[in-house]
Amino acid sequence: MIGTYRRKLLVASAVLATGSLALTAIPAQAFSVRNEIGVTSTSIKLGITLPMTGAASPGYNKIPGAMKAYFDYVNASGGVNGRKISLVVKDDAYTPTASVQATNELILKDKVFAVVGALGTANNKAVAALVNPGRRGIPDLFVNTGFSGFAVKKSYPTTFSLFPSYVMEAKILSMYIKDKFPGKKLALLYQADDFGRDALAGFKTGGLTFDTYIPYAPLSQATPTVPPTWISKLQAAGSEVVVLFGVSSATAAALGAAYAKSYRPQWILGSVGGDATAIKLAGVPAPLFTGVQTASFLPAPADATDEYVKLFQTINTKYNPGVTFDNNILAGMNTAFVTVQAIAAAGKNLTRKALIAAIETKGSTFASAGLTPMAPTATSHAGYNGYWFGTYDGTATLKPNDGVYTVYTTDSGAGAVVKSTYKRPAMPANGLPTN
Amino acid sequence: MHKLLHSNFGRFVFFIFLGFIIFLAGNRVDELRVYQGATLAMFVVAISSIILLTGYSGQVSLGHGALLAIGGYSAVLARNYWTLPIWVCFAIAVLVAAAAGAVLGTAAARLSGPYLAGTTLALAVGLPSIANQFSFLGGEQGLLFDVGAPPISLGADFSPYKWYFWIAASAALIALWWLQNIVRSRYGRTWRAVRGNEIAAQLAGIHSGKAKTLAFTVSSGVAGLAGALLAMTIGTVSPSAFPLTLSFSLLTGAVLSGVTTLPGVMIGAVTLVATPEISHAISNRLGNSEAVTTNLPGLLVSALLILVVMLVPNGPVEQMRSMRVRKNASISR
Amino acid sequence: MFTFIDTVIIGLTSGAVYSLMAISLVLVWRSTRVINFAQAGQALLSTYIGYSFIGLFDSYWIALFFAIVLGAGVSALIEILFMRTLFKRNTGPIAGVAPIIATLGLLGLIHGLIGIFMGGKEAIIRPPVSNVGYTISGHTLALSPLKLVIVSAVLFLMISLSFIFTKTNIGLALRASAYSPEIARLAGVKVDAIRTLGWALAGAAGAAAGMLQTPNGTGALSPDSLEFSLLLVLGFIAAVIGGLESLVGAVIGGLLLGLVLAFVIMYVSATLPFMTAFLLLLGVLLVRPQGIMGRKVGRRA
Amino acid sequence: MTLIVSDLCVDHGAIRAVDHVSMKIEQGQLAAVIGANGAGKTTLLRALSGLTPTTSGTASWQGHNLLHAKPEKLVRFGVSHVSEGKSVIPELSVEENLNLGALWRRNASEAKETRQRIFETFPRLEERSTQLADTLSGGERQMLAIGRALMAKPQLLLLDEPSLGLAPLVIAQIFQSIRDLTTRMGLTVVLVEQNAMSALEIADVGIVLNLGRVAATNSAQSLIADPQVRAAYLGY
Repeated sequence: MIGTYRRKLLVASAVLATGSLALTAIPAQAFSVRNEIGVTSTSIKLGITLPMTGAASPGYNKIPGAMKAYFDYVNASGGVNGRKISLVVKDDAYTPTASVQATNELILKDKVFAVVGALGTANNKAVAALVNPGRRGIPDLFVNTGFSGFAVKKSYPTTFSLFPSYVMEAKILSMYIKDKFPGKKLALLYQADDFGRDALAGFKTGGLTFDTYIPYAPLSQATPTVPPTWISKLQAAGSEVVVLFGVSSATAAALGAAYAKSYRPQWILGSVGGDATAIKLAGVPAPLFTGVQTASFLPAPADATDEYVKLFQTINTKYNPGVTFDNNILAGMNTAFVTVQAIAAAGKNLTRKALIAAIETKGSTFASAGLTPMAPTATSHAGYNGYWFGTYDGTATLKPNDGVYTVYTTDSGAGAVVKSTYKRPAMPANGLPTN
Repeated sequence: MHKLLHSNFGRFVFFIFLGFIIFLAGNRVDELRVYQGATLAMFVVAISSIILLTGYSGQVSLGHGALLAIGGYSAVLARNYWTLPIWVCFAIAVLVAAAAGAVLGTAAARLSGPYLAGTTLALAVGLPSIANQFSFLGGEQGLLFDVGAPPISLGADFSPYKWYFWIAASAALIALWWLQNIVRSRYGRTWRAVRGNEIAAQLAGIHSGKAKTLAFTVSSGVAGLAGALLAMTIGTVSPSAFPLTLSFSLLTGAVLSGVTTLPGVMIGAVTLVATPEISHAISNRLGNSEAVTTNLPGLLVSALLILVVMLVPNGPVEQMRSMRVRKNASISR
Repeated sequence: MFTFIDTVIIGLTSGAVYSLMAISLVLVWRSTRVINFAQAGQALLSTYIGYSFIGLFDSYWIALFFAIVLGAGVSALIEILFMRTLFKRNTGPIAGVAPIIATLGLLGLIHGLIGIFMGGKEAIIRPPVSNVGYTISGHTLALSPLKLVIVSAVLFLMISLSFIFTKTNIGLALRASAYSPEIARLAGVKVDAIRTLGWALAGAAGAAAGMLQTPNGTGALSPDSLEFSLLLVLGFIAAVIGGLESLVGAVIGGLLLGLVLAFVIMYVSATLPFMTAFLLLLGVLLVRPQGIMGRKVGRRA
Repeated sequence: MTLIVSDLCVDHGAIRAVDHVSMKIEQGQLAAVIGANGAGKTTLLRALSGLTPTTSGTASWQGHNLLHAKPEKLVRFGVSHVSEGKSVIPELSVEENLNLGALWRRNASEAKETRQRIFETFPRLEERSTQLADTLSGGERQMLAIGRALMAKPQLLLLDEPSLGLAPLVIAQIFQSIRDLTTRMGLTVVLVEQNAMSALEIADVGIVLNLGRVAATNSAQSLIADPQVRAAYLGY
């Protein structure tokens, strides 16, 4: 009796399996997809994957809202060539597994035209390896990571970087520190993974050695034991300048622990961990920021004299109500801006191929809020290539040193660090890119 | 037919038949479903390994994700360093994970319920961080895993997803067939005896420590296979591919399937694959608030887990079966 | 020298937080023979409750009181609604693992609900007393008034709970219900109510842990506050090191874990905390499976 | 003040363990329930103290319905149950095991007095009062279990196989104590025993169970004299 029953169960399982696979009775598709997927005469569908939940999400989870706000602004003015842009957001909680699944859904289920602003080095690598937007010819625009490899067209044919690489950042920091803090005792506190190691390589190229190196495991800053030990070590070593290459929650933990031990070195934060909103959200009171320095490639979010910042602030108030304007909003809107610029440059007959070609040929002349030029070419998909340095005041507002943006540029190789002479092109009328 | 299933040959024929149906189905659906099918097959293998451990030998593991990680990394390292054929890599994943399971199982056999649960929990948290200690493990970014293109003989239009699906489904069928055989063997009976009453089993001459260690070893080997399949379906291995939540969802899948019944394994696997879609549909109706969209899948799975444990603790399959047995018994009286 | 003193202080003060979590796990274990993995979620929920009371009364201490009382209430409710049913349906092969699995489900449920209702909202708990360390001959120690409060809270809890458990009738009823519910019942103990009380005490201890640790860290509270899941794992390891049975053991286990972690991180490598904790756990289990304070007693099933 | 059981049935799944059992035990009597292994003796006793749900029938003590009350409630009605196999908690000390039985009694000095009287009956328990129950011998554990039940000041004592696993000499000693206690404290006792002879020797009445049914009920003396009972249960 039970045996019959078991057989029925097995059959039921098989039916269930078959059924679940055949939920959509669409016949098998040919692998080559037609280029106009995700585009109609009136619409363009884009997708993004990033951490909306989990330990890495604070700050970053404001990016899609900012991008949508800018797209809404463009749509309200008629869209790009009559097409309105929509953005599908997928949470990956910063795990590559989820990124792959989410990207698959974006491409196969939501059928997006392109992926824009996907976040995370490991995440983008996994997506590139498996979903392989490159082979499918799907544009993977302006990834949200500083891994230098994504700029290499041979490895990632449809992926475009936007941010300067971590190597560039470390090289520029090396120059800056040697110049401004000669003879001081230096320490480097860094996340012991590829992110931190990329930076180590950059500091080596930049010729800067630290007196003290403190690596730590990613996310371990949340254990009560870890952050105080950093500070004890730094104090014991008598470090006067501490460079921190980690995420914002690590910056928060370090600043908090230093405060508790009355330790006040010159802090210099890497651009990733220098996001004041995220750090404040992590519990560090604004006055602790006084004198902390960081590097950035976009204008300071509080700089209302900047035409882009001013426009983005207005858009944020109107289309993203209730959300404080900060680094992440600025970065998100800028990514959306560059995307619109690229779509406009691809022309009326919008195809994936045309879009990629447009960025490769016209990318270096794109308008954007960035204070350094973008550097895409037919062989390299690099984005911005430089940084300026700023200091936080007692209200956690970042201001450029000496009141002016002094931008330094370099490359991810052995190239020198030079003071940039780049003049940012004027913002297109009403912040609506055309050509 | 059911007599057929009780013989080894019969089960073999049945699984071949099942495989045939599945492969036919694989040709009929689009790429997304095929990809989900591969994930489904991975879950089937992973959940089976937990059912074997918890349902058949009474041990709880909250850290099976760590064993999946061992399998995944083994397969990837074998592939990347020695460029071995893919099936050899999978075999290596099974063997390495089983070896790790044997070591762990020896320790586990000395531990009772809560200690074992906690130790495996700590393992799931602790083990992936090893990857950050050794550069050959690829750190936080992990290592790429390329199982290679499908054979030319399958045609130019044969997509990699379908290839993954074929591999995963075959692996799942082989694993299930083998597990069905093993739980009906002497070992299976020994494990059930130990689970039922450890002292009585010992009195009956069963070395309960050995039996538990063996169960842990076999379960770990199967988990290793699941890890290799997971690495294949996401194309990489990295510490973040094996988070604590993976271990928890596998356990959830096992409970939904009914921890004591291998045939129910499909229920758990389908639930795990379908939950994100269902929750997406629900959150669409609720107006797509970001907080709801991102938290709903976890919430649904947890609620389902609690409901099952409260209402049908031995799983839906076992519940139906025992209802049937009771009904038959009352008739016979 | 100062580094050494710092390490000891860091170890003991962070260990005190692990001890708090271990105490709440031990309390549930002692009253119902269940490891409550939902404890981290409950602590997070209680801390959110405390946070909203800070908004209402503008006083950390009043909020702490409410967090503890309501945390105990939530915990008692969970026992009544979920655990009681599970114990009654104590049949079948899953009986041994069902409570553990149910607590995991509860963890996910609480976490998901907090995520939906509190996700993305800024929540910060400022320390009620200074968290700047005391200064001795120009050197600021890692010991601050806040850390002293935490350490005293742990010692107070340990001593008062130990007293309750060993010297009072309630404590006797708690222990008897855990060891043998049937005999306790036959002796006239209202086992259901006593178990609920055990859970309530644990909920209170967990709430205290959450309310004290949050300002001790960065003060930020989010549904993903990693501290809570980490606390669970480290708290559990501390409880097991101590033997799961003993409150004194839980505190010793927590302090030991804190010290070992601090010394390894300070003098060996800051990348090893989780492996260290895991190896310590494994070592204790292999050498002394019953824990430091545990005793071997013939246990019926 | 009588224990009245009528038409009681208990099912274990498809098996009927107790089948229409009726009996009446007067106050102050020691009743021995005897029968072969599996006759339903323990099930009957567990049903009386609310540990096992019943299918049909009634049971009352002093007008209280026994069947739908929780065990912890029954203690408050004066019903104490000592379950099979030395029911003590090994992790607690001897004194704690005893105190457990009187926890629900508000009057601490009265409980202390009861404890003193139990120590007089079982002096071994006083000698070992601070030791863990785990360290006691089988006989001492049985004494402790009975002592714990007495701490509740019961009027009806339900004893399940107190002789299980004990040496003959110890059995004799325990049974003598049970007889003494019954007489001295005016207890009503239901003693379930496999060791039929020893039980009947101290009992006032005897009830023989067979396959869940009452096979015979009579005064203990008559049962011992009954050749049929002798052949079936007393072994000679």
